[in-house]
Amino acid sequence: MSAETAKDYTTKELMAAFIANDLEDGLGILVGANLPVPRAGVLLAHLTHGPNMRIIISFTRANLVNEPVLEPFEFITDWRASRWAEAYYIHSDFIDYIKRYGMNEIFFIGGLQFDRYGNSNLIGIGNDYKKLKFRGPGGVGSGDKGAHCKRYYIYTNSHSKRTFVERLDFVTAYGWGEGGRDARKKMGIPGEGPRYVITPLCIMDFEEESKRMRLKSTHPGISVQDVIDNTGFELIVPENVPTTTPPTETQIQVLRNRIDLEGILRRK
Amino acid sequence: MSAETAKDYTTKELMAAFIANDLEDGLGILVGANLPVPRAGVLLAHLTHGPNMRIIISFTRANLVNEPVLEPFEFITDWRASRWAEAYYIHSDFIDYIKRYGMNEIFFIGGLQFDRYGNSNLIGIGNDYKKLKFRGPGGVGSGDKGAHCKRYYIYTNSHSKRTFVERLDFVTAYGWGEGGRDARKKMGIPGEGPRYVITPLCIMDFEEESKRMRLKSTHPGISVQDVIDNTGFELIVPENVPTTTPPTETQIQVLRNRIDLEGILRRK
Amino acid sequence: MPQEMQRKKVVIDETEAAGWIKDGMTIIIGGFITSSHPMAILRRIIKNGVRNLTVIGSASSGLDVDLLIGAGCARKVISPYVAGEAIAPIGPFFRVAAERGEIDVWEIDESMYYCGLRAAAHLLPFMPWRGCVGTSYPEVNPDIKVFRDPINNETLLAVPAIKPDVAILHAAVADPYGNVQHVGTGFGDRAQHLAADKTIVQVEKIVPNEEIRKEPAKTSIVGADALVRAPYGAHPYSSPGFYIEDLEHLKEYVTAANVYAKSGDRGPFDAYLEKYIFGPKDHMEYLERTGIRRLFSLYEY
Amino acid sequence: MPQEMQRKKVVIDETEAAGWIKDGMTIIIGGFITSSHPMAILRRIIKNGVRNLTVIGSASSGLDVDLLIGAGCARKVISPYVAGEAIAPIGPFFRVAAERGEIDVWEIDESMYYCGLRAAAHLLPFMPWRGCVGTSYPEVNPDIKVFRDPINNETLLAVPAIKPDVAILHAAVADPYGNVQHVGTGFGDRAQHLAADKTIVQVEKIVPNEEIRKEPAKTSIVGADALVRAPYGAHPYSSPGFYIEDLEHLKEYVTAANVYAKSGDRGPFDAYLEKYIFGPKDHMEYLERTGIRRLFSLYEY
Repeated sequence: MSAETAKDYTTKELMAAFIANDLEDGLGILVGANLPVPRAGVLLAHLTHGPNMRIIISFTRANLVNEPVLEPFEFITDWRASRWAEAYYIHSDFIDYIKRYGMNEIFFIGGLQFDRYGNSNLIGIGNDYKKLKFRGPGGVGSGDKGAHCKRYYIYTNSHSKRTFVERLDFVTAYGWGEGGRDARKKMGIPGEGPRYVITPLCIMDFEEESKRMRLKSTHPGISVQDVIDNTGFELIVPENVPTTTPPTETQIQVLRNRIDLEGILRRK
Repeated sequence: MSAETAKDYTTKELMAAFIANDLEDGLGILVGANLPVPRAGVLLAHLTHGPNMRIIISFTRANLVNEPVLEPFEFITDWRASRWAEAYYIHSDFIDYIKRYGMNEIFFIGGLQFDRYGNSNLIGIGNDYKKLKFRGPGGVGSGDKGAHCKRYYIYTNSHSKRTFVERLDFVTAYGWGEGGRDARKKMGIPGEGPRYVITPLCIMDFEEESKRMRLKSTHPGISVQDVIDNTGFELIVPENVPTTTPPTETQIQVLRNRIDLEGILRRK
Repeated sequence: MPQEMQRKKVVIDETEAAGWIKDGMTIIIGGFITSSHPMAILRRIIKNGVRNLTVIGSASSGLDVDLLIGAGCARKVISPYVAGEAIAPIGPFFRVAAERGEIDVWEIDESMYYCGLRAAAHLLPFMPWRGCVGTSYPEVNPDIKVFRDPINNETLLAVPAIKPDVAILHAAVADPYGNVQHVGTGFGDRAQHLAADKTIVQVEKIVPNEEIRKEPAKTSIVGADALVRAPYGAHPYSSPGFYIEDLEHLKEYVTAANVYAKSGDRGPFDAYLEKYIFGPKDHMEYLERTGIRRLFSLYEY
Repeated sequence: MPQEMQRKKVVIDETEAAGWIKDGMTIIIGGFITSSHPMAILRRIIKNGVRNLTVIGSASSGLDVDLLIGAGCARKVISPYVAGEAIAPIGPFFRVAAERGEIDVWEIDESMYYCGLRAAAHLLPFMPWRGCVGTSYPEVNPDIKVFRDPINNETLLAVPAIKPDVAILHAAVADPYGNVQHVGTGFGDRAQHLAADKTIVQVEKIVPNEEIRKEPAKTSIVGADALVRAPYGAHPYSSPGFYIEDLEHLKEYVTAANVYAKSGDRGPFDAYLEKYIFGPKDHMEYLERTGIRRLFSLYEY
């Protein structure tokens, strides 16, 4: 095991490591099926420095620290993942879990669109709700999680001017609203809101006062200009933008030997 | 088994039979520990004509039709009664059971005081809530059940001018309020409200229009005047007040051989 | 024991159960995305040509709801999500029907979904909730009201009661008297049952009452109004403890639905309906068409 | 495995657990009337001389709450009922302390009790409820507001959140990491946990994690903040699956309490406190004083 920087890694592995590094022990986190990078990031944190994390998997709560290999599943409902369960998670009761569990959990929130304040939209594209140009799948749990979790990460596989837009057509999850560090407090929303935006190009955070999206680091091979060119609103760009911290050798070992044996994160 | 009138029975057995005769098949009913007469009445209905009743006992749901003998228990929490369980009844979930279960259930509601409209009081006696002359145990679930059950029965072991009073000091369960057949509807309360008042002296019901309490029948050995003398408000007394219908021979057999082997109902 | 002292058995077949569902009713469907949808009954409802349903999906609805839309049964959809994870990021029929205004969507998120069901179970007009304050939900769904709470004057959402006529669920087992037990957590099935006027549950097996009494803590639904014996009844979706999803079938569905969504050609989807829904005379014939080899290939731990 | 990769065990003893409870805090107590109260910890709280507690009992509180009142720990009581069924139709200390204004009672019924806890779990200021509309509750407890709902304009009660600092519960078993399993239904313990800032659970046994994983559906509380190993810890109340009530002890309590309630003579009750609470140095010594013969006489199916 080694804290040295890995010599060989993919951008997806780097993104997973970034996620893992930001997750402290003790959090509760849902591990779903169809976002391999957040899944890997969460499990990496759990296996390397989060022995007291509570993993929500296939509607159970589990601790996977002692499991040698964590097979992925194709669907979130796959009951085969329940073999690790310490407790059931009855989905309809989640509204009763807000205080004791929800507010200690982190989430990954996706979207069809995001704006500069980290608000997101999963309803659809178009000015008229009754005549959408593109109908999305619906907000799922993102609107509530946006308010009722410790903090969340915006995660998208698509960084373009179509996803990062000047103005959302609809807001399904409230990020920083119209901006300002007290935006959420004024609304009475308890959760800390979006912390980072994780895309295939870069990591972004939110400037402390205005809560405008700010470039934090670019992934290897991506320039600041690449990010600007693919973002539909004016991003805050600091003078020096580092490259996203690479994974350590240990992280890569754990990823490849216990979490991602199939190599999904190694596919380009 | 015989539908003939029993030759030998106690008033408590008669009261239990009255209760049983009024309970149709299919109801859900809580069987508690410290009201032997309602307990016996409910189980008698279940065993004689209620094979689809759902008995709530020791926080489980059970069907006891095929059980030869039903031992009583001293406390409602006695887990030994769970041996008949078909399902658990998580107490904190009962507020979620209102529509599907609560509104199909009947209850027995007691009190320190009752008024002519079947309102009841379990808080205490005295004009000033902060300086009660007598503090009661509290309303328990009666206030909610009064609103959220199919119908209920007022049951008391004490029929006196101290319990049946002109005016309640406090209302814990709303019966017919200030009277009138639409009293509950006006308040938006869904349950049918109190149907009968069952005391050691008599059975009372509620006159259809005014919903004032009305003498329905007296128990053997009790005169109409006995009831009037022990009631603190003006009761509606019809011209002819029959004696409460006696139990059948079959009912007495079932009571004594399956429900009340200890003879609690036979004690004077 | 006299006849009248027998407990009433509530087992009926899927044809009779589907017959409960009439044009214009509001149904709520159990399961979650790719698991535990009551497909045997839903297929029969489609076969019956029921129209103008208000379809309340599960908290995350799967392609079960999409199928009802595609088959023309749904006029209004209440769901926080209609899709199939990686198989179908958006339900193909849901998408085009919503875009064209062929269905109304009563837009909510998962928390409001359960708040609405709770309100119905509580016989209350609404339940308050804070999640989604500041979002577009009250604009796109004007039934959701922004209000100030009567205690602290905080800004909250009032989520109206969601009141299904019939809940249609799929579970593992039940005794003939309506005591239902799931394998697994049952997702939101309990909440759906508690909000509905009537509940129909199709199960993999009917078991004796004694089996239920062995583990009463597992009983998830008491007093189902009707039970349907439907082994493999959730197919092509999974049934925890019994079988996993039939990926091949799901892909066949999505492919056919996508042809229509992209080109307007209903041919492949009509063929799908004919093969799996209109053709088979009942659930058993559906399973015969699927084939025993395929069915048991799904029979994994 | 490196030390920092070990899961944290949360097992402490009853002395340390009781030390969490400070003057003026709000505690909520698990169980139901004569079952499953966390007596080992409550006795230690009394021994510590804690004062001015707001004591939230179970939905039907037993003489556990009455004891805390009698011992002078409670300033305010939140409960729909404080009594002991046939043993004590009204809690003797509850009655006299309320009559004399020595305690404030925050009057609610069982439904409002759970509504208040739900509101706390939901981080909401209130929950609406219809039961008890038309009763005196909003008069005797002005924190409960009568209001018109924002959807249908119906008259409802707004029940304010009930927010315990610490939930103190008794259950059957737990693993060292805070996964708790009850025998029996657990009454309102789950709801109490979900509303509280912290949860302490005393259990009959600590079991290996593997035992919990054998039946994960039985896990009733995840993540107890502290566990106390307290065999016979609910005595003199019952613990489902372990022992029934100690009627003799309960009668001893009620007799002593009634002497005070009727005559003002605290002698017998002070002797009770000395014998069972101030005298024994810990829970094991309490059990020794009770005697093994008595303890195992309660050990019935």
